Amino acid sequence: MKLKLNKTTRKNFATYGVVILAYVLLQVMKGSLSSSLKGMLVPICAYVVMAISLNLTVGILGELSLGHAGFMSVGAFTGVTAAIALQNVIPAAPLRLAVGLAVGAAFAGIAGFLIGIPVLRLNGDYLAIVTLAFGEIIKSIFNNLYVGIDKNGMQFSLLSDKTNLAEGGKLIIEGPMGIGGIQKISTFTAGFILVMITLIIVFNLVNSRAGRAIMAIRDNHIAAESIGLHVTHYKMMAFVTSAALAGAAGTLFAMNYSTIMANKFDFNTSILVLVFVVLGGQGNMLGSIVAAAALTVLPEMLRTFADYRMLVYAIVLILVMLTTNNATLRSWFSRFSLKNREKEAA
Amino acid sequence: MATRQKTKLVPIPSKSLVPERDVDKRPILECINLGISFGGLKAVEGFDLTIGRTEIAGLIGPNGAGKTTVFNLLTKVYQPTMGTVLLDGMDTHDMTTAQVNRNGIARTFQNIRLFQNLTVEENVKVAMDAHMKYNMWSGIFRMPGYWKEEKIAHERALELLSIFHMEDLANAQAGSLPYGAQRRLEIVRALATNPSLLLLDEPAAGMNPSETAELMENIRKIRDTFQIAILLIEHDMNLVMNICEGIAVLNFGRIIAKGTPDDIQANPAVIEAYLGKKKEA
Amino acid sequence: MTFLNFLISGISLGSIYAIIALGYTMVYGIAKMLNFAHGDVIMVGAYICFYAVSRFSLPPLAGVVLAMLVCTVLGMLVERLAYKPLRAAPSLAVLITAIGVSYFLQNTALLLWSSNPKVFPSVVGNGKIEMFGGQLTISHVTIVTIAACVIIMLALTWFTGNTRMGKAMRACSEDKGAAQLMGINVNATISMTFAIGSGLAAIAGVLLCSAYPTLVPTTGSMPGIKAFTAAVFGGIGSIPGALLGGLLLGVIEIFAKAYISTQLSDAVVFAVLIVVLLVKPAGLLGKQIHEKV
Amino acid sequence: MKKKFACLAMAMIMVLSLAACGGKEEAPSSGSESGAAAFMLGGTGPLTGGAAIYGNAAKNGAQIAVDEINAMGGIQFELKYEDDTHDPEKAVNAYNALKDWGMQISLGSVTSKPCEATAAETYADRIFALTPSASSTATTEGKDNMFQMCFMDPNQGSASAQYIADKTLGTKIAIIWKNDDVYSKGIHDTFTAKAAELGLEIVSDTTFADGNDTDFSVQLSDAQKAGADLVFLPMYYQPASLIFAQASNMGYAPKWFGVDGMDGILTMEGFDAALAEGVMLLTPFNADSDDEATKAFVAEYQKRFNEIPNQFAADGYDCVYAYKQALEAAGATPDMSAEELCGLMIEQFTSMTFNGLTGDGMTWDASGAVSKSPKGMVIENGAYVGLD
Repeated sequence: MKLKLNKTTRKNFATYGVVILAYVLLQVMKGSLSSSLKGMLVPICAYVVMAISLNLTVGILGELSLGHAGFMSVGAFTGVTAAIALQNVIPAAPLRLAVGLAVGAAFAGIAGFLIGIPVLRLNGDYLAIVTLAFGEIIKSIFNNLYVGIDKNGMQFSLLSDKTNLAEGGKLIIEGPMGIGGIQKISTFTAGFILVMITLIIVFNLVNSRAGRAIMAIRDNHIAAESIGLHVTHYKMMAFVTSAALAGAAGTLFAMNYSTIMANKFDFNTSILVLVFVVLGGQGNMLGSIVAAAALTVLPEMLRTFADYRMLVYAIVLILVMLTTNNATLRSWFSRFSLKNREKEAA
Repeated sequence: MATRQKTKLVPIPSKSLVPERDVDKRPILECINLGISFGGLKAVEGFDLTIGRTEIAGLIGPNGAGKTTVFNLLTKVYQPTMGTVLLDGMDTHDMTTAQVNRNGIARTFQNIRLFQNLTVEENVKVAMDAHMKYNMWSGIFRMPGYWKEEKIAHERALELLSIFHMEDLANAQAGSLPYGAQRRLEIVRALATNPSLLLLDEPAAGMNPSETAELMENIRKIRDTFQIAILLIEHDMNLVMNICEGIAVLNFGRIIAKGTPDDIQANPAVIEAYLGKKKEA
Repeated sequence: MTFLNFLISGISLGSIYAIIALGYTMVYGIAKMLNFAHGDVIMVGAYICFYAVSRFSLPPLAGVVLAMLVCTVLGMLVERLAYKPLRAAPSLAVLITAIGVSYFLQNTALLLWSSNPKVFPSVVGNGKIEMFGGQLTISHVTIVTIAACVIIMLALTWFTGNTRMGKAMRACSEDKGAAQLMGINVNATISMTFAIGSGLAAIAGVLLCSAYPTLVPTTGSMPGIKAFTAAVFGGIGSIPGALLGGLLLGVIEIFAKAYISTQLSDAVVFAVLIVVLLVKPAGLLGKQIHEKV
Repeated sequence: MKKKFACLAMAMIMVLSLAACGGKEEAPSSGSESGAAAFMLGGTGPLTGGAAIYGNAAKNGAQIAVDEINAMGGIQFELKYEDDTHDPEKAVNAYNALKDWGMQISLGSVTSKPCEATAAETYADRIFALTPSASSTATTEGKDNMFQMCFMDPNQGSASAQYIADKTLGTKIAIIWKNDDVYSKGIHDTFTAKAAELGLEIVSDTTFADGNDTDFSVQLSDAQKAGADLVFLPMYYQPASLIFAQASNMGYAPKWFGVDGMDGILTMEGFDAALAEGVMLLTPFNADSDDEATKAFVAEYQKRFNEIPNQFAADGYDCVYAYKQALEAAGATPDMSAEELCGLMIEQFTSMTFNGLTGDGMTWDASGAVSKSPKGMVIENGAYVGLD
């Protein structure tokens, strides 16, 4: 018992440690970092949170989601809207960012709940395609949504700008133009804190009765029902948590650019995050973090290849998948971990 | 127990065979004319069975007779197309599998269904979910409720595992256990839900004679310790005849005989179903 | 009359989705993987046909055959190099590899053929049939597309039902292990499936670009996703399902544009998909597989 | 086991990336060595992905200009284009990579949304930027050091409406536009506003979007049913070519009116020019022009890239020449910092007049918008002919 608890806890603390270490190192090295790397710190944090949150759905809950970017989108648009609307109410940027993140997470969580009702009744590839469909629907809605603010409060309209803002009003979401003129208030420190909060939420959720139940449902839903677990309830809990965290990631991401648009959060972004999760290992949060960071940096580092950049990226992706799943290499490595295990046992 | 309940009175003593010590109590389970048909094929029909509060009952029959289907009907994996199941007097018609469990039926599976990637201890603790109260937020923020209940669950899990002397395996991954241990773990997991009726689907399958003997002892021990009823499906006649107080024999979806082990052993219909016409058991 | 015109546009678009979806469905049925690179094989097929016809002045039919050959080889090559080593790996690993292959094909096409759009020469001519005094027009492309779609569907149904290879495919899709024990060469069967799927992709590419004649390296990706949707819509793994799903998706898309909103048509299509899957969780013609307890 | 292995593999990637990063960090030093004599000119644009055609055209056009100028002696440029895949996020990454490279003056980004994102960066970093083709208002709004070589979208929209009204080209107008595209949306909005002002009747207003840009039968029959005699197409030429083909199939032949994005339609490989017969468009650039400079540029472009240049290429080319003129006039030297150059350039651009391939007598106002008159063109017998 002691051994096991220690092992999970040790692994979790190792993950916290790696994140803190990376943060401290990057802070120390800040002066000597290239602008390119500095510019990527916040998006890396956002993608790390995305990867961890998707890993909750894919790795822990065991359901394939192809529409995770949709929740990022909901978080981005609502969080930024909140931040812009509160620009005069809350002058302190960090506080405004925190409120934005909370709003983004809340709305994405609500979206996750609403989408979860139909989605979680399905399973396997059918569930995956429905998440894809919802991702596309969310994109389509934000592409046609107009939100403005004036002295009478928020005004909404769909399809075309019928907000009729009063004098001094301001259109925040302009349909396909997305949101422009965003104040860049996301910082690396904020990103780091969000990553830590995400880790704490996910680890503690997984290591509680809810996490056990969710994993039990993943492993065998019939047996899970037979021992009295409310399958839908727990699936929903994982799905909504995952969506809310993705929403916060979306807000963080959006607040790092002066402009965002709905098309950014499309199927390709969902897939990108899925790649992080699969590459890092399902259920392995540290893996997700490393994969998200590495694969966000990789295309930038490949700029030296100029025209061949994305081609090289594709080849690297295929090769990594082939080598990590190669039986010979795997067994070679498992020898090492077996030895480790024996040591641990002894 | 917050589920919709239709409490029905059941005659006491029940019309079916119930062990002597239970005759003056309401039976834990009563099936009346239970049946299901899959697209016209009647897999089980006219199934009547009553089980006393602390009875060990057996359900036997040749392969394909519909024994596991009966378990699936009792646990609502399948919705019966006819008949009634009264669990402790409550009609289970509108209950889901999870609700049936929360109202007292726990089961094991013929083809083992453990949570393979969880540890042995987690497999047991997850079954106590219905009895835990702390919510998601207490879990995330590690509130006192979390620590208190997790501690209780941990101790209870080890206690239950000790029935089969499996405490040492608590941290092993369930999927990595040997076959016999997996079967035993399924029983412990079912017990952890605190059932009043335990359904065991071929608990001795794949066990050697000494393991079977030990299992037999343990089944009795479980009944005596927890004071629950046990219904088991088993092909090992030695085990069935030794520990069951009442036995029902199923063939082609219908009960062909009911009675004490001695009755069953002497019943010509049963012998025919099992061995063909000529030989004697 | 406009209704009929829209219906015909929808069927025409849907037939193309259906042909692509047939490829998806076959590969899914046998290899149990979502081959996200399928859409890009379509693009390669279209480019091959384009160059054959407009640069090397081959007759259109020869162009189509050449495209099919190249795509068949490409499909088998991709399967051999990228998917076969992952046969034992989790399905998500294969999915990601397929995405890698998709990026690879798109970026290779970009380097080889540049990003400038090419206008695809019609391989069926620009003729059209007019009815009811010109109120209803059906172009030859539409007729050929619909005919091709039906013929392919029938041929595939016959193939899987009556040939040795087809039966082997069905056996593999049911249970690979058992199929192997029965002496079926599973690897060869999967390879063959990819060959057929990719050959179909080439035809789909040519028809897609005949109907909508611009060709860029990303031409295949969106129709690929739509066709994947169509395959699920009809019940993935089912050949008639792919046809039905493709046609319905095309018709719904056109009708949503015509009668609801051009701006929200994609949202409507996906919403219909969701509703259908809630009512029929395994698609329109898919088999609901019950887990044995 | 597997997890550990995956982690290890990721670590390997990290190391590789960092190694690549280390190799890359040397680039600025070598850049600044030659930078002693040359201005470091950088830009981002979609060089891969669906919008690659625009980025590559602008890049190629700019490269030709840089090579020509460098061959002349005098001011020297070193040009670097980074890929942004038409994504604001990647554009900022690309911009930062250029900053590491040592960029002194910027060509912004080729497409609107990415340029909006990089403009915020150039503004904060005080690097002067002149975008060849990012035309949305938000690009330059509130930024004193962001200038455009192309028309702003609103100008195009209202100029088109004005032109149609002045020449009474049509009475019933249909618009088909791309509703997830900033460029198309910007022109559409101002066009409709201006049209209402001028009393033009818009009888049909339909849209399409990414991934839904192949079948236009619905949009076209809506226009046809409404009896539109002129269809306004604020979009790039690729979907437009599909619209022409499908309209011809339907037997629908209204007047077509396009915008500068339509330019390039005639150079599409395999395009049947007869389909575009009679298409009118407002464009600042015409590859078939008799103008000497244009002819030379087109010939060079064809020689190098085997394609006929479009408007983006011409804009890219003009940008570099505009920089040359401004830098010469300001007496700037390559050893100046980006911030010094920024001040000088703002001064020059707001005061100078520039003659280029995309217009004569171009001037810029303080907002960064260019003032040049679009030319009305009509396609006749597969060639552009000036309207008027």
